[in-house]
Formats: sequence, structure tokens, C-alpha cells
Amino acid sequence: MTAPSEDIPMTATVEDIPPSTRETGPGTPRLAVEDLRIVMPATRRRPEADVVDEVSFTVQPGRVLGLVGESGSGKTTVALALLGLVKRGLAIGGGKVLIDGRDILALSEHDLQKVRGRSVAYVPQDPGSALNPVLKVGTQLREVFAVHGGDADRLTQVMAEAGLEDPAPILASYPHQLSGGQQQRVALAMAFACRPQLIVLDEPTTGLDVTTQRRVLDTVRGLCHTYQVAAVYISHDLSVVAEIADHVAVMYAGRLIEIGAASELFATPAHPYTRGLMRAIPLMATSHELHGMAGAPPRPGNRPAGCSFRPRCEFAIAECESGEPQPVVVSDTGHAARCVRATEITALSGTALLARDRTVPAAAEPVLTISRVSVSYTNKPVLRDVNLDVGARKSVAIVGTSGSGKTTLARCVVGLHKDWTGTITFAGSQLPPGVRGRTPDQLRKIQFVAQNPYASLNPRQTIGQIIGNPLTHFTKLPARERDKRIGDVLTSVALRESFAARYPDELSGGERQRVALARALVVDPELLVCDEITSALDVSVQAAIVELLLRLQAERGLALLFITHNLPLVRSIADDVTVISAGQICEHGPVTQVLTAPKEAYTRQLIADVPSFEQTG
Amino acid sequence: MTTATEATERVGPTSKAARPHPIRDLVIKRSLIGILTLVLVSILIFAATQTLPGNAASAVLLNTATPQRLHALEVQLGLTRPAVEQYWTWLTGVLHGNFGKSLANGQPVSTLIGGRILNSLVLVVLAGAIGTLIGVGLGVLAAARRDSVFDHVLSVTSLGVTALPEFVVAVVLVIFFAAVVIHWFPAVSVFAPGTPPWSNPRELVLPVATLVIVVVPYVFRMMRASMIDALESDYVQMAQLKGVPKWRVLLFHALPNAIAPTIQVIGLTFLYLAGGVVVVEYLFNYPGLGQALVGAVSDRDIPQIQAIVLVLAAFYIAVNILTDVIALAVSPRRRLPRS
Amino acid sequence: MARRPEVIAVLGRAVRTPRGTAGLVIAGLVVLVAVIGPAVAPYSATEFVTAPFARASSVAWLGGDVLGRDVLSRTLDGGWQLLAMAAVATALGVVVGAVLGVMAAYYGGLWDSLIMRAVDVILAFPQLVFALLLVSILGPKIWLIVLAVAISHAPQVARVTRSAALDISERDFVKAMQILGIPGRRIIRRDVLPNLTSVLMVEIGLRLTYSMLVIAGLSFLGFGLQPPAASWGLMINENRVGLIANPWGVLMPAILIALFTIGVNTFTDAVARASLGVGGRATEPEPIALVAREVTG
Amino acid sequence: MTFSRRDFLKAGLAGSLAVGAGGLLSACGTGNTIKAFTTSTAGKPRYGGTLRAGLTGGSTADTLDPISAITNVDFSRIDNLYEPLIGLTPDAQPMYVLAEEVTPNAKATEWTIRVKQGITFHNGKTLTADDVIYTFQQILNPKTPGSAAAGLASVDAKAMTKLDAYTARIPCSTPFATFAEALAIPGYSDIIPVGFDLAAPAGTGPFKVKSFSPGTQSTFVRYDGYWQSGLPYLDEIVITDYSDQTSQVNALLAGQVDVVNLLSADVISEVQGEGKNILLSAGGGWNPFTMRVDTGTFSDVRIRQAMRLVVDRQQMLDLVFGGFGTVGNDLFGIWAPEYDHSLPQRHQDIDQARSLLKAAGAEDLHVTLVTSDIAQGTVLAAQVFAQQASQAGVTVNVEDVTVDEFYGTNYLKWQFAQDYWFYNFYLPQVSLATLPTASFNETHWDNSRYNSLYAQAIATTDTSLSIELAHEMQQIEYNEGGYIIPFFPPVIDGFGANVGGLVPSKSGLSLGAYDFKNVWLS
Repeated sequence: MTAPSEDIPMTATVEDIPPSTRETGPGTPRLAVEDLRIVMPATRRRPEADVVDEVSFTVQPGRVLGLVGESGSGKTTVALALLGLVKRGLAIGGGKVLIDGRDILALSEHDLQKVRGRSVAYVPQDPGSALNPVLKVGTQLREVFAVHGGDADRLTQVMAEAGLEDPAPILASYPHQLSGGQQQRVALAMAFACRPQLIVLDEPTTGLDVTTQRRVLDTVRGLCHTYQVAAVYISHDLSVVAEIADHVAVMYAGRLIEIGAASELFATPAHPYTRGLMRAIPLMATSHELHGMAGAPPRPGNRPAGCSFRPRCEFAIAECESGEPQPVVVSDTGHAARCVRATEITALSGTALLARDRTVPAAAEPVLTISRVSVSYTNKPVLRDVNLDVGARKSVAIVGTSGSGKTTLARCVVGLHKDWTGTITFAGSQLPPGVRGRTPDQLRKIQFVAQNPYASLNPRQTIGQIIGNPLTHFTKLPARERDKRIGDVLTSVALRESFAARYPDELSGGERQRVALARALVVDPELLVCDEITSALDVSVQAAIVELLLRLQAERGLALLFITHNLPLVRSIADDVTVISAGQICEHGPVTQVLTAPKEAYTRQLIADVPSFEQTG
Repeated sequence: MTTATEATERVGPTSKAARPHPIRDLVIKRSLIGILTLVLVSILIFAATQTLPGNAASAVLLNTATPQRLHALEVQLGLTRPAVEQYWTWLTGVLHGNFGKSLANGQPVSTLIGGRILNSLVLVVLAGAIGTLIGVGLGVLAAARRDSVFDHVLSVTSLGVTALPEFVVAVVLVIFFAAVVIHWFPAVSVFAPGTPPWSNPRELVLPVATLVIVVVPYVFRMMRASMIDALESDYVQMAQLKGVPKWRVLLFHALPNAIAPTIQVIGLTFLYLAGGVVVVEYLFNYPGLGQALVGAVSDRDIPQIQAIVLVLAAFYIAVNILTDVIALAVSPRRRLPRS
Repeated sequence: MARRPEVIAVLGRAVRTPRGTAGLVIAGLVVLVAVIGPAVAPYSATEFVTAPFARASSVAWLGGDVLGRDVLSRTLDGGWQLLAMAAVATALGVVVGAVLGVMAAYYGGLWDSLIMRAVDVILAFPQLVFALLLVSILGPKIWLIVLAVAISHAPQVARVTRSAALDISERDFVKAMQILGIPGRRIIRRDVLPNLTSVLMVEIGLRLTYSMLVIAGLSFLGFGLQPPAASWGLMINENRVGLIANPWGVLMPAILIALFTIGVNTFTDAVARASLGVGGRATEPEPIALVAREVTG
Repeated sequence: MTFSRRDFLKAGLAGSLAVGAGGLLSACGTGNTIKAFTTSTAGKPRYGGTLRAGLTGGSTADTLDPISAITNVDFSRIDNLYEPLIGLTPDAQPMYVLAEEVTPNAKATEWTIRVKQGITFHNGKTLTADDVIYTFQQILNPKTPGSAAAGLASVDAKAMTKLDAYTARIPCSTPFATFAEALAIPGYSDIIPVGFDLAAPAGTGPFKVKSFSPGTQSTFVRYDGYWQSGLPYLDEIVITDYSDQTSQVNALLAGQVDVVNLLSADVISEVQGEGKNILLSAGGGWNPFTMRVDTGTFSDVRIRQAMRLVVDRQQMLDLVFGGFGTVGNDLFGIWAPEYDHSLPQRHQDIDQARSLLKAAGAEDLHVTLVTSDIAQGTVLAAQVFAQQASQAGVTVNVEDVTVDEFYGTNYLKWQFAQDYWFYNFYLPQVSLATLPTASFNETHWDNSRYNSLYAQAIATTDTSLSIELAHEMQQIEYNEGGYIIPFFPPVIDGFGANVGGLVPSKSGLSLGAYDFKNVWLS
């Protein structure tokens, strides 16, 4: 697993910082978490509810443990507990966090301060908001030394190690003046400043594009290896964890449901949830049907009896209901899972992914033709001379890093963005730039689904009214007929008709995106433009939405224009793919050809940087 | 749940010269708009005072106003000239710094209200500064000890006090500290015209105290809210996780961020004071602009009304510009645009 | 429109909070006194029953006012007019302000700068001074006081609504409607306005408090309601002379005004907190932050 | 003459609580008496010291020009800077001041005035007849007529001649027997030197101007060259303007000022409770209700008589002025020798009022009474009148307008309103208010018999004849007049225990008509 060379000094000189005060004998783990329990304290209205319970794991020096779980699984709560921090409204219910044998949960506030940043360090998820906006980067970095000791040349050295070559201008600027990658490297420098024994990384590369993410991951691995630092890497993205972690622990609804060596766990998952996750993640290698999981994880405080995953588990049996399943060890390397049928599931052959047969439809006459479209914003070019065709019933993906202009292109097609040059023809006739000039028919046939499900539905209207809006606008159907159409489209997006009376804030992210889809489909469009519609969702929810979208495309013969930065997803969803970079199309063609044998260097680099767990071990 | 933020790859901060100077531009732009507003305000007042049934002449002559005397005085004061001409002579006068003569006693308006501007300014600045300091201080403490008894007590009392009219506060203060219970402070200010207000500080205590009591709740509630926002932010959590001691987190990380939104409120309190001062000056017989305005309005002394309201409006615009400049200076994100 | 009207939902939630109930009870009591007062007053508001500023006695429970009239009867009789004036001024100010604010936000461009410049001009001098000027020039007539207070409210409300409406007009669900080519007016009515209800409700609360303060302030300076009207504002002004002999002539109306404003203030605070639940805003900004723009009284 | 320009800010807020101060003495005897009015405890007169006066009623429109003085507070300065030919004694009777002799010819068409010798102005110039003539020319200047112009209308300003250095002959176009009385009225004959310059005002009074900023403060110092030797006692006077009675009373009680003017009856107990003194004068000023007799409802004399019978004069005095002041009998000039005390005192008689109204076909009468805060107690009196009138079935709608609107274009045209006059002798007051040619005839009173009686009285120098004529005039007014004069309000001032020499004055001006030359500080 050779990452492209990065000019990071692999062999660092021995440091002048004395190793951690307590000499640890071989075998005692650098970090040991025993039966950690974190709760929402009881209040007048409701009893105490556990957010995280019965979590135990160990990490050896120089080793990286990946802590994986979807949103609401409690992984961030555990991460913060490793530094003795609990968010407002939560409290430590029990258990120990031993760093080199010393339980930091028992420390006083004063002693805890000495430990944080010194023996255990934290790398935040979104460095943009974790760095203080009103203080210069230099001040915030030097503050670590001011609190824990260390000097100037120490600073330049640690910045170099974090990959910040020319420190002076960076130290002098404010956080908002740096790029995402630079901000994250500053956070890394801050974390490694005092050579901590343990480092906790909370989804550090989520906000970064693939290439930067690759470089940051290499840096982290290099530093951990060099300084024999134990690391806990929290993420919702299995492929990223596969790249970096030696061991993996999977969290679900506040419980540690599976733990084991990374290679073994990914090869033969022992818990149905892990297995489900594996089947939901799109792969670069093959295009396979993404296997979503219906329902959602239980909220703290209303956990079903027995195994919390039972309601969504396809392997559930009566015994699952009797009580919390205890960890079952399935191999001599310590691979274990909290599932009564764990051994049975490990024996299943791999994840049995169903290959998707992309019957490439005939080269039908294009529904949408974009020719020579250029856009510039205050004399800076955003799109330069873009040409693109979307065939009827075809699914075309546009892939590019953020700022590449892919969203602007989508906005031009749907008329949100007015000042562009060039021509866009739809179903034979030319589209005027803005919404105002377009015929009702054109407006009806092109529909748009936005990225953030939480902002695309009017919180003050019921689901029925939201879906009804386009209907009342485009058709003069009587109310009864309209309600029937709404009921039908709700069932077609796998939501019960009773949802029509509910309000957006009562729905989950996935359900809201389905409502947005229903609103787009209720007026029978011909072209559906989706702008990163799954990037705001958990991978299991994303899988369900993608499958739904493809099923609807097939049933209704829709043309699909799918904008995303997630390359593996393109593999599973699109017929053709267009790679766009800095406003220009740099490669276009069928997915099978572009993603396996890319012609352009940029595409090749892009594909190489995509983390995936096929290559583990 | 992760969102794909627009994290673009970019080079470090561009050189200083290339970047436009945001503060200078803001001040120039706002001052021009300010001047335009001032002219509009003066036209508005002139029009308003034209519509009144009585006029300066009847206000001066009162019941000795026989028709002949009324007419004679009106001619003498130039009230019989067409409104537009009156306004134009007044405007050109102002451009040359001459605010015209008072209709009531013929003295130049500038001498009449000159001293008073200083007096009112002292009151407003003193009350504003003290009110802000107390408001910010209490706001930080309440936020630091959120949901404690201290926090709840302060929040509820601040809710109550914001509802009290100024004169109720003033009356209570006078009864307790000046006239009845204890005679610590003079109930009234009697310093002679020309002498600066600080010549007898004890006379300033009650008027300033009244304004401070009325202003502190606003600053307190805003400061507490923005401090709570700051304390719940990612950068404060990061600071804690860096092992930074509690007091340092509060003062170096949370406070600088909480100040920016509060500056708007602090700016607004100074404007509030400019209005609130009228009642206080009236009750404490404090020779300020507010008192002069009430008098000028009753005497229909248009030039004096114009001058005072222009001074108030200019003060308003200046405070607004100053607030925005400080807000800009305090938040680098707005001052130094990304690219 | 939404079956579960936003206003009812937020008010329902606000009333359940301790702060909400306390505020409602206090304000409610004062309104009750003002409304049923005239009916239960022992004497007529203008009848001479005792000596001027006579102490509280069996004849007059709260003693006499400047002309020896019964302070209790005048207090009971003098409330509803002041409350009505404050309510009308608030309603007028909020409606005009909201319409201007939303128009400025949604249509932007010329509309926006035009309205905002006008707002600056009126805001150029503090509320009390503005009201003082208008009332004292054109005489203290009731309709004029209401108009003056309403005019001084409108710009503040316009500014707050504009910033809230701007925030909403940027949201995706408004864009989703625009893409369909739905006309601006309908989008404002169905999408923007309903989402402003929580901001507007907070505004109404604050404006009502300021109306009472300004009207009370005006009457204190002698520009408020005039003699024939037996109103709290006038009583405060008329009886200040005899505060020593019989304090009730001033204290009773002042206490009722203060109680009303405290009640409304606390209830508005509860409404602001309750409205945060709807619309998914995670952080708990202090309601004053919601309306940081206008503090000027 | 109005009382104070800015009275509508009048209702002051008395700040201090006098422990144990009982309610006010009132005629219906609620029993709680107040301390007898203490004469000052300041002992024997003593030279020196600065008198600090806190006066309300001032504004930026105040003036040091005696010719155009109008408000009560103007006189506080003018009475100390200038002196009249003839002044008023504390009992409001005329007395020579600058004049040695003022005598008319037989037909009262020509007056000779001789001034005392050796009197100097502040600018060193000695007082001569030229100054007297110059003063009257200023008062009667058509372009800028002075406040007294209306009262001295019949003086022929152009024909005035100087007989010798100290005597002047003043011819009158029409007989003017009451010229001497008219001169005694405050502001009618304050003599200014020839070439008088308002920037550097010079008069013959006991004090000179040191500084004057209208609406805030003015200071005056002792004039050593004052012609009455041994006076004044004080070195300096500092007059500070107060916006309302509350701050004024607070200042007095806190010892920040020595004397205060224009107090309302409600604060008497408080002031005395804190050990300060009250100066109570039975003022001659009067606050009439004016009914227009020429048109509208009040043209019917029966309705006018009914309106006069509706008023309970004593109750109005009790409620508005705490029982102080003098009950009125619908006639003015109460201290004047011509005042007819023999006319029966009119009392409230609701039944007769109702029968008069019934006879006039006005049982359910609706009228609008226009009032304004032009003097202390005016608006309150209007409210009391409305309440009392309702007992006779008359609904009075009280409309309170701003002061400048009251004196604006509608002044002297109101159907039913109020007004305020300082004290004036009977005949001069008639010439100002109840003659068809009068400048301020609010009631538009024009009675031929009444006019001819006046013409005779003004032409005779025989005082007993003029008194007899005046009595018949008052008989007519008493029966058919347009004025309702229920009371003559008291003048209530306050002063510290250290102030001596203050004597109540019946002229209606505060603080003993501001005669500070006799005041001293212990």
C-alpha cells in the first residue's frame, strides 16, 4: 500500500522532549477504556438515559484504532471522553479511561488541564471553526507551548512535520485566510506539538477534497509511526478508516457492536450492521447495488428491548429480543461482535455484493445539450466553454472538487443562475437564461433536488402541502385528485401516505430528502438535476436514496444529471461521467471506461487518491 | 452527519497593498450617506414646524399678541417669507457655520446650545461608558456561571428593569438618595452656564445613575447571549482540549468573539441615551440639549430646534459609523476578505 | 395555510414555560383591571369626593388626587385608553414595518435602498424625541400620539423583518419555489411570511413595551393625554405635585404601567425561546440577539 | 399679561417627603391645620451676601428690555434693574418712585411729569425729562409697539415736550384721567435712558446686570450709585431658571437656592415640614372664564347669568388653590378704590340656573370650554367648572390646547375660554378689556350706557365722581357681563430661614413683586 511520495521526513531526529513521565512496560496498552458509560442525567420530566454504555477497548503505542459509526452512534461522545470532556447536558456514568495506566476521568480539573494537549491531543473535524477566528494562527499555536512548555524552533519543526513548508506567512494570517487543507495541518501541528502519548482524531478529513485528504492521512500515519503515538481515528467513512487503521471498532446506538483487526473485520464482518454498512458503500472497483437499511438507529432513552439493531436486522431471531447481546469472540486475533449469531455471520462468504447490470441504453437523442457555456463572476472565470450532453433515460454524473464549477453549471441548467453565455437546449428548444423567460412546460419538465434536506423544505408547511405546491402551480387538479397524486408519489419514494400530515421537523434527513424527491417527481419531469443530494446523509441512508433514484429513473424514463464529489458513488449510479476541474471539462465518457482507464493525469490522480478498503492488508 | 463544506485549495493571504482598505471605504461611504440623511432630516423638521397653528411670534408675544404686534414681529423675524426661501437662507447659513438667530431672543443659536452640547455629551458618554462596562462585566460572569442562581437572578431583574420608564427610575433614585431617605447627592444640578459639568461631580451622580440603570440590562442581555454562543463554539472546545486554563479560555478565546455582536448593542445604547437624556435632563434640571429641545419646541424656535435635532442626528450617524468600524476592526474575517 | 398555525403552536409552548405563565398572568391582570375597571369603580372619574391629595381613607381607599377626585376610580377608569393606544400604535407600527421589511428583503435593489434610506432618516433621531417633536408641534391629540409612536416603531420593525426575511429568501425551499416560476407575491405569502411569525411575535412584544414607555414618557413631560381623559399617563403628570401628601396618585398608575411592561417583556422572552424550537435553529440565541438591531427606546 | 410662558410643563413633581405633613387646610375643614405662616427668623437687616433665586416660568425668550417684558419671571429682573415713575405699594396702591409730581390739567387731556433730581442711570447719565419722553416714544413706537402700548394708546407721543430739564408735558389725544394709575402698573413706566442699548442695559434700579443667558441663569450685582441711600443690602442676585416645580422645591429643601416662586398649594405642607418658609400673598391677578356676548350661545344674557350661578366659587378655591386666595364676584380690579364691595356676593344656585336655562330654551346645553396651561391652576379650574356645570345639566367639553395655539390666531375669538391678567386698577383695565376699542376684549362686550359712563369717568379728575360712575358700570357688568370671575388666585412662594425683608404683595407678582432691594441674608 504505497502512497504517492510525499516530501515528509519519514525519519525524524530523536526529540529533546522527555518521553512520557511514566515508563510503561511492554504489553500494557497506551490507552485502555474499561466499561465507559456516558449518560443524560435524569430530570423532572425523564429518567436517566444512557448515550454510551459498556464501551471497552485498548490501543497499543504506534497503533491506530478506527472508531466507526453513523451519526448518533456516540462515537464523538466517546472521542471527547478520551480527553475527559463531556458536552453540556451529559455526564460520565462510569468506567475508566487509562492512558499509560492513569485514569484521566478521576483527575481534577487542574490536573486534567495538564494532561490535555500534553499527553493526549485532539484533532478537530472542522478546523475552520475549531481555530479561533479572531486570533492569528501563530498565537494559537504558540499558546500550546505557553501552556505546556516548548520553544520557537520546536514550533517550526512541528509545522514542517505537519507539512506546512513555509510557516512565516501562515503564522501571520488569520484562520479564515487559509485553505481547508492548511487549516487541518495547523490543527495537526497543534496536536503533535508536545509529542502526546495518545491522539484522538475526530473525522479530520471530512471537509477536504480527496487529494488533500490523501496527503493529510499520510502525514498522520507518518507522525504516529515516527513517535510511537497511539491514535484513535473517528469516522463515518469505512474506506478512510480502512486506509489508516490497524484495528477497527464499530459503534451503533451507543454500543461497541464489533471490534477486530481491520483486514479481518472488512474481509469477514461478524455483526449484521457492519455487514450492512459494507454493502451500502459504493466501491471504485465494481458497480454494485447499494444495500440500504430501512429505519433509523434508536434515540438515547428509547432503546428497544434486547439488541438495539434488532428492528433493522435481517438475521434477527427470537433470542435477539431477550437481552443485550454480549460480545462473542469469533477468531483467535480477538475479533468479536455483540451478536448471538456472530460466528454464523462470519462464515458467510464475504459481503455477497450484487453486481449492477448497467444495461447501457441505446444512444438515444440527447434530452439536454449544453454547448459552449461560460460563466464568470466579477471577472474571475467559473465555467469556461463547457459542452455536455445528457441522453434521454441516461444517468450522467458530473464529478469535481468543490469550487470546480459543477454546482454553478447545475444552477444554470435549472435557471437559478442567470448571467451565462452559450446555449442550453432542452427537448429541442433553447432555454432562456433565467426562470422568467421559460415556458411552464420547460419549468415543469426540469426539476431540481438540493443538497441540504434540512433547508429545502418549508418548516411551516405539512409534507402534503410541500409536495402539493408544484401541483397547484402547474395543474388545475381538484383537491381530491391532487391528494391522490400526492399519496401515490409518497408511496413511490417508500414513505407511508400518512406522512402527508406531518411537518418537516418531525422527519429524519433521509426521509426529508425523499420528500424533496417526491416534490420533484409529482409533476412528471423529464430531467432531474441532483446537486450532491446524498452528501449530507449517512452512508446507509445514502444507499437507500441512490437505489430509489435509480429505480424511479428506470420506471419513469428520467434523464438524470447527478452532481457529486464522491467518485465511488459515480461508479454505482452513472452511465456516463464528466470530470470537471477549474471550470473546464477535462474528461468525459462512459463510467466503465473513464474510471478504469482514465486518459487524463488529473483523473488518474483523483482515482488514485480515493481511499478504499479493497486494498487493505 | 457530515456536510461537504466548500473547502477550496488556496494559497496563503495575498499581500497587504493589493487588498482594498475596508475600513476607509466604509467610513467614506457611510459619511456621504450620513450627510444626505442630515439634509433629509432638516427638511423633515422644517416641514413639520411649518404646519403648526401657532408660530414663533405668537409663542413670544403670547397674550399681548394684538394683530398688529403679531404682524410686526412676524415681519421682523422673517416668518412671512415663503417657506422654501426661509429654509434656503437657513441652509446656506449652516454651510457657513452660522446656525442663525433664535426666534425667541435673537441670540445666535450656536451660543445658546454650545455649552449644552458639551453638558449632554458628558452625560451620555459617562453613562454609556459605565453602563457598557457593567453590562459587559455582568454578561461575562452570568455566561461563565450559566444557569446558576447568580445567572437567573440577573436575567430576571434585567428583564424587569428594561420595562421601567426612565422617569420611574429617576423618581425612585431622587426619593432614596437625594431628597428623602438620605441626602447624599443633590437632587438637582445648578452649575452656572459656562462652567464645565465636572466642576461639581456630585451633581452628575444621580442623572448618570438613572441612565446607567436603564442601559445596563440591554448590554448585559446581549453580552450574556453572545458569550454563551462563544462558549458553546468549536474553538472554545478546542482551547479546552489544548489544556488552556478556564480563565484564559474565557478572556482570550470567548470574550474577543463575543464582543463583536455586542458592539452593535453598545452603539444602540448610546443612541438610546441621546433620547433618554431628555427626561433625565428635564427632571434633574440639567442644562443639556434635551432640556433645550423641550424649551425650543414650546417656544416654536425653529432655528434652535433645527440646530439641536441636527446635532442629535449627526451624533446618531457618527455613533453608527463608529460602531460599524469597531465591529469591522474586531472581526478579522470581515476586515480581511479571503482572496 | 398550514393547518397547525405557527402562532398557536409557539404561543402554546411559550405559555407552558414558567416565564411565559408569569408574564401572561401579570400582563393579564393589568389588562383585566383596565377593562373591567370602569364598571367596578366606586365613584365616577370626575366626581370630587375628598380634599386634594387627601390621605387614603375609608371614603377614598387610595386617597384624593390633585382635585380631590378618587384615585382608585380614576385608576380603574384610566387604563383601557392607554392600553388601547399602545396596542393600536404597536399594531400599526408592526404591520407597516413588516410589509416594508419583507418588500425590501425580497425585491431588493431600488426598493431595498429606498426603504432603508427612509428608515435611516426616521431613525436619525431617537424615538422619544421624534414623538415629542410631532406631538408638541401638532398638539397632544390622541390620534397623533398613536401615529407618532407607530411611525417611530415602523423603521425598527422594518429593519428586523428585513434581515429575517433576507435570511429566509436565501433558503433552498424558497429557491425551489422560484425555480418553478411561482410569482414573487405568492412566495412571500406562502413561504416567507409564515417563517417570520416568530420574529414578528417577538417584535410585537417589544413594541408594546416601548409604546407604553414612550406614551408614559410623553405624559411625564406634559405632552401626553389631556385633562378630559382620565388616563394613567395624565394621572402621573397631574399628581406628581402632591407625591408627598398622597403618593398613590402617581404610584398606582406607574406601578400598573410597569407591571404591564414587565409582564409583556417576560412573556415576549418566553415566546422568543419557544419560537426557537420550530425551524431547527440549534443554538439558543438570547431573544435580544434575535432583535439586536433595535434597542432604542 | 400672562403668568409664565412655559407653564404647560408646570405640574412639578415634588420630590421630598415631609414626614408627618398633614393634608391641606381646606374650607370644609378636614381638620389638619398647617403651621401659621412664619415671618422670617433672619433678625435685623445685614449688608452683603448673594441671594440665590430658583424661578420657574423662564425660557430662552426672556428679555431684559422693560418695554417688551411679559412674563412674571421677566419682572424678577426688570424690577431690580429699572424703576417706574409711579410704582405699587405692597397693598397695590400707587406711590411716586422716580416721579416727584404727576398732575393732569382740568380736562385730563394733558399731564405734566416732574422727576426727582440727582438720580443716575447705571451708565452714569443722570435722569432727566428727555429720558421720560424717550421711554414713552419707545413704548408707543408703531413699528415695534411695547407691551404697555395698548394701555397708553391715548397718549400723543409726537406732541410730548420738555418744559425744563426735569419736567415733561404729555398731551393726550383723548381725555386720560387714569394716566397716573396706568403708569403704576408693572412694565408701564420703567424709565430707560436715551439711546438705550439692550446689549448693555442701563436703568436706575438698585442692581446692575453682570451676566444674562436666557433660559438658564442671570446674575446682578449691587449698584453703588443707587439714589435711595443705604439700599440695597445684597451684594449679588443669581437667578437660575427651573423647568418644573419639583426640581425647584428639591433645590430649596437641599439648600441649593434661597427663594423660589410660583409654588402650588400642594407643596406648602412639605416645604414647611422641612423647616423652610412660605410667603403667601393675596394676589390681585385674576383668571376669568370669558364668554363671547356678541354671537353664539352666550349672546342670550339669561344663559350668561345661569353660567355665573353654576359655579361654587369657594369649592373651586379649595380644590385648586387649597382654600387660599380671594373669592371673586365676577368683577375685576379688586384692590382698586372704585371696586364696588357693596354688590351682593354671588353664590352657586343650581335651581335658579336651571330655570334661567329653561327660560332660554337651553335645558340640555352643550358647550366647549377652551383652556390651556397659561397660568397656575387654569386647567384644573376648567375641570372643576365642567364638573360643577354638570349639576345644572350643562355638559362642558374641556379642550386643552398648547399655549401658543391658545394665543395663536384664535386668541380673542374663542366662544368660551379662559385668560389671565395681572392686577390692574379698574378704569385702566376697562380700557384694555371691556370697551369696543379695547385691544383685548375677549367677551366682545359693547354696552352703549357702559361706554358713555367710561367716557365721562376718563375725562374727570374728580375721583369721587369717577368712583360713582365706576359703580354704575360695575352694576351693568355684574348683571349682564361676559366674564365669570370665581376667584383671585393666591401667590405662593418659598424662602429659606436665612432670608429677611420679604413682604407679601397684592400685585400678583411673586416674592413681594421681586422688590429685592429690601431683602437681606442673615
